[in-house]
Amino acid sequence: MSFLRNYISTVYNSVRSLLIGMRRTGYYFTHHKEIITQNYPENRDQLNLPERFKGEVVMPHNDNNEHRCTGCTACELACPNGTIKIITKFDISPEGKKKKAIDTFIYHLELCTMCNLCIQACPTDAIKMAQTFEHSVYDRSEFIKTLNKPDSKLMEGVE
Amino acid sequence: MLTTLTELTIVGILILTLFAVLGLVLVFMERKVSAYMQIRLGPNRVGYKGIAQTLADTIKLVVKEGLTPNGADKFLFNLAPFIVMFGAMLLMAPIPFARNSQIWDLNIGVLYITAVSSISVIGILMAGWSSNNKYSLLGAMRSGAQIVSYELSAGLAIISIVVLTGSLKISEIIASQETGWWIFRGHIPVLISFVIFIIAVTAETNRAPFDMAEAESELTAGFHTEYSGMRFALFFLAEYVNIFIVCAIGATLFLGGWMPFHIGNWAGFNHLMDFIPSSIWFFGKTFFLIFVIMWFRWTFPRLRIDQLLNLEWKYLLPIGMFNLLLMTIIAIMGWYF
Amino acid sequence: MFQEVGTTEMGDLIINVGPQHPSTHGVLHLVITLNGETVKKVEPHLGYIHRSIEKMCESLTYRQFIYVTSRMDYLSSHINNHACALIVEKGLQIEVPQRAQYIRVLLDELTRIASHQLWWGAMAMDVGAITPFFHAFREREVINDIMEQTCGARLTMNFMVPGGCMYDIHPDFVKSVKDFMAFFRSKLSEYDEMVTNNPIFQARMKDVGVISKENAISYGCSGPVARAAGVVCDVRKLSPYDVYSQVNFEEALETEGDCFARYKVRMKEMNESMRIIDQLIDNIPEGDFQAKTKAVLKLPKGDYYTNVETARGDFGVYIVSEGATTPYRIKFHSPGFCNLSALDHMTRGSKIGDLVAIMGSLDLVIPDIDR
Amino acid sequence: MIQEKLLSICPAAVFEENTQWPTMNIDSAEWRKLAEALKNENDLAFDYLFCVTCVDWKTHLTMVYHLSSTLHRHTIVVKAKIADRNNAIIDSVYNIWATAELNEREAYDLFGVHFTNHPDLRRLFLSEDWVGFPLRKDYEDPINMIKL
Repeated sequence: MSFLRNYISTVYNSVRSLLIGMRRTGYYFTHHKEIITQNYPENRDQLNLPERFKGEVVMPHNDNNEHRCTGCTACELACPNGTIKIITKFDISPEGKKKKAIDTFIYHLELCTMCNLCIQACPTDAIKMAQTFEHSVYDRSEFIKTLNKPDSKLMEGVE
Repeated sequence: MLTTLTELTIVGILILTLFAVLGLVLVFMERKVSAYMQIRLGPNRVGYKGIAQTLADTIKLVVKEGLTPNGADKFLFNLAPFIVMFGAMLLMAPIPFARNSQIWDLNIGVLYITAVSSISVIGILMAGWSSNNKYSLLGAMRSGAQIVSYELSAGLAIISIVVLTGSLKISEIIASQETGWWIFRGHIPVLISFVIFIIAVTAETNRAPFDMAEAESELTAGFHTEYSGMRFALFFLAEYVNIFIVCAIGATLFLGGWMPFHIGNWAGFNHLMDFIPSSIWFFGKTFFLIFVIMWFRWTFPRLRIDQLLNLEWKYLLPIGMFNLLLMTIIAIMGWYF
Repeated sequence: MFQEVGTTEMGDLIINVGPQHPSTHGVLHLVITLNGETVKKVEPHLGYIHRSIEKMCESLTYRQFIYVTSRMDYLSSHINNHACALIVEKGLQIEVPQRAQYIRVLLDELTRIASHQLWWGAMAMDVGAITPFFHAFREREVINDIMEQTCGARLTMNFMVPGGCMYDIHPDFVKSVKDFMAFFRSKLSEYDEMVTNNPIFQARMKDVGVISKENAISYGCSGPVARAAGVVCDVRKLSPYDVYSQVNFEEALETEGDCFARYKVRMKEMNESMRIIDQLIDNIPEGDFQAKTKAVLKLPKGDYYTNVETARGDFGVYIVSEGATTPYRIKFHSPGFCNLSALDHMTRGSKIGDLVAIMGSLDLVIPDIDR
Repeated sequence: MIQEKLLSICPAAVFEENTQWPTMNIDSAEWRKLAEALKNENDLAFDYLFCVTCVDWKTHLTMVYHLSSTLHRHTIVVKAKIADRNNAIIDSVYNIWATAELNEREAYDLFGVHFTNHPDLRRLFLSEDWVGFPLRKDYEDPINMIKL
């Protein structure tokens, strides 16, 4: 007799908890406001990434086309995988002194792991992380970027 | 002679069209149902609200290359999807889609259905064996064991209705539900056999939680692992058409088929119900059952093969047999409404 | 019940599961010997995602090598980073500010919850229920947003540096964590409704993949896999690091050692993690988030070992230093590697469906195994 | 106390000073004997092998075993020196700690240490036909990404 009771209670309990599970999916089937899918790219304008998001390394320039990079190569040394390559040149200052400055700041986006170590290493806050994330391009060579704009200069007062 | 042939051709073409449309609708329905249950949006890009998505998928499948593996038995490999498809098509014959709209009202309709529905397993076994792939083989063997055992329960559940109506003819079974559907008139035993029927046909059509034959997390795609392109599409279509057919049978036997919702001798109410066309009643019931089966799929985990067979032999079959006994007593004593 | 190891008889099937297979969660390749549906032997073939991180680290400085460890067990990248930061701090005897310790532990526990959520979804998917996967991702998404807000990345944060954290927490951090906790608590009952109490799920999990306590120790299992067999092995309890010694929490233990016990352990761990977060979130002390460190870090000559409790188990870092700026030899002891070595033992004589369930319950992350 | 006990088993062992855990240096020939004692002696009972490391010292190899006991909660580090680098041989301990089986295969794969009596000593990560042992200090990668 106890066998029969066990048998029936097993069947009853199983069916009951299965129905509870079905109630949950049924709830979501009828409650469409719970849907969490985002319609990308339609919602591209509403996307706001947090300011700390690590998208790619950029070098901000001000209105006078000046940047803050002194070419000290601290970022190049800090980078674990050779993403940054700085080519320096020597400018002759008006007083006739030779001064080190960057010629090109090469950044390999395809090698970058967004570890943020270069930004931490930079003594003059010349580079920062941008919030871009749509990086795909058709040709790999487009990943190799020069961060300083043409004819840009070092900002006054940055050592 | 010629007119008969023309008629048959036209009917055949119509059935094929119905097949294609059904497949498209059901695939779209499944994708939307699953999406909403999974708090997603589902297809919403092609056409209005994504309606043309399945059409686009079909076009993709048709233009895709159909590969045949080198080690495969070419003849059986190519034949298998068609066998599965034939099985599904043959089942279409005795199903009444609306009042007086039945392709072939043969007098052993129920027997015909139970007999023909087991043909598709031959196709699945063929596909699994001829693919020369171990995953396919395992899937096919599982499918064989599963369909053979669940056929019993489905048969017992169907017989309980036959016992009540005393006829194997589909049109008579529907006519007997003039005063109310069996599920309401036959007390708890009919309810139990309805539940058993739904579980058994879910297993028979290889749907989750009984999708052992294709269990994607175990056997990648089971018996149709090696199929691609149009032949894969045939398997896919046959799966959905099979679901439609078993749900149509369930609706016909238990929910009165095209018969509107009637209550005993409330003539006024019954007339009101008759205003709704019989085809809407039929498709409404069928799609409701299809929805329930999809609901199962998107809620439950999959059983293991031995648990699957345990469920059949230890639970469904004994309950079904006992239920049939009860049903016979009820039928003899006339204790139904 | 099952034949001896390695005997392949007529009629046995040898099947390659992976490297491209839906249930191996990555590029794990298993060669399984089957007798019908019964698994006779499982042999893992590794290396499809081996990047030789140990060799790479030999040429990276003590600041640089931390980011690489995020790529190992990417689901508990914070905790891996934490271990690396700890070992450098231990070698250089850096005193980490209290605030940094609190932030680290908070982020660790959030990572653990996120990892277990993903595991929960993947576990359900392995046994065939696809819907829970999406529900799990809904909750995990909130944690990812918190991580993005504070650390700037969703998966490979690289937030820990020797001596503390890279940044201070975001001003909204406390509020968003509290919001998440309330949200997650309201959803936890769904986890039980959808999966835990489901009779099919229980039938699939109970008495499957049983490992005894002795074997779990012998196979070097750690984390939820060992705790489900009754082995006391929570590093947070045995050798507490940072502020773990100051918080109250229980080590989740079960004794059955089967898949369902592992499931229960992880579910309990999520609750315990929430308890830890509750205790810490309101009491983050003011102060520095980073200790002053030298620009160039050099570990004194000698060897160092530190282990932490990741979401998968005991993650150890062993450094042999020659006093240079880079480690002479670095070894990462990953929990997944040892847990995988027990897979063959667990699956003997079970069905193919069980193999998938067992792999799911081990919560393997393949880059963690391959390193 | 453990030190004395261990010295009685393995008199040639040298203990290191100022380490996190007791660290003993032994010769690779003594490893098997010591391992059995470590596992089976009741007051040692080191049943949990949690890290197997091989270190290449350019002149010789060292196998480092981190062991702890789930019973007594003590930890020991055993460093077994393999003097012959070109023909590195040490006894396998897979039947003492089951986890060693896979860990030793890893050490074989990356360092070329041959474990005698190992049931299944094959490459683990690399392909069967790989030449050389990549984590050794003198290994030269034919395709060197850094120099490219």
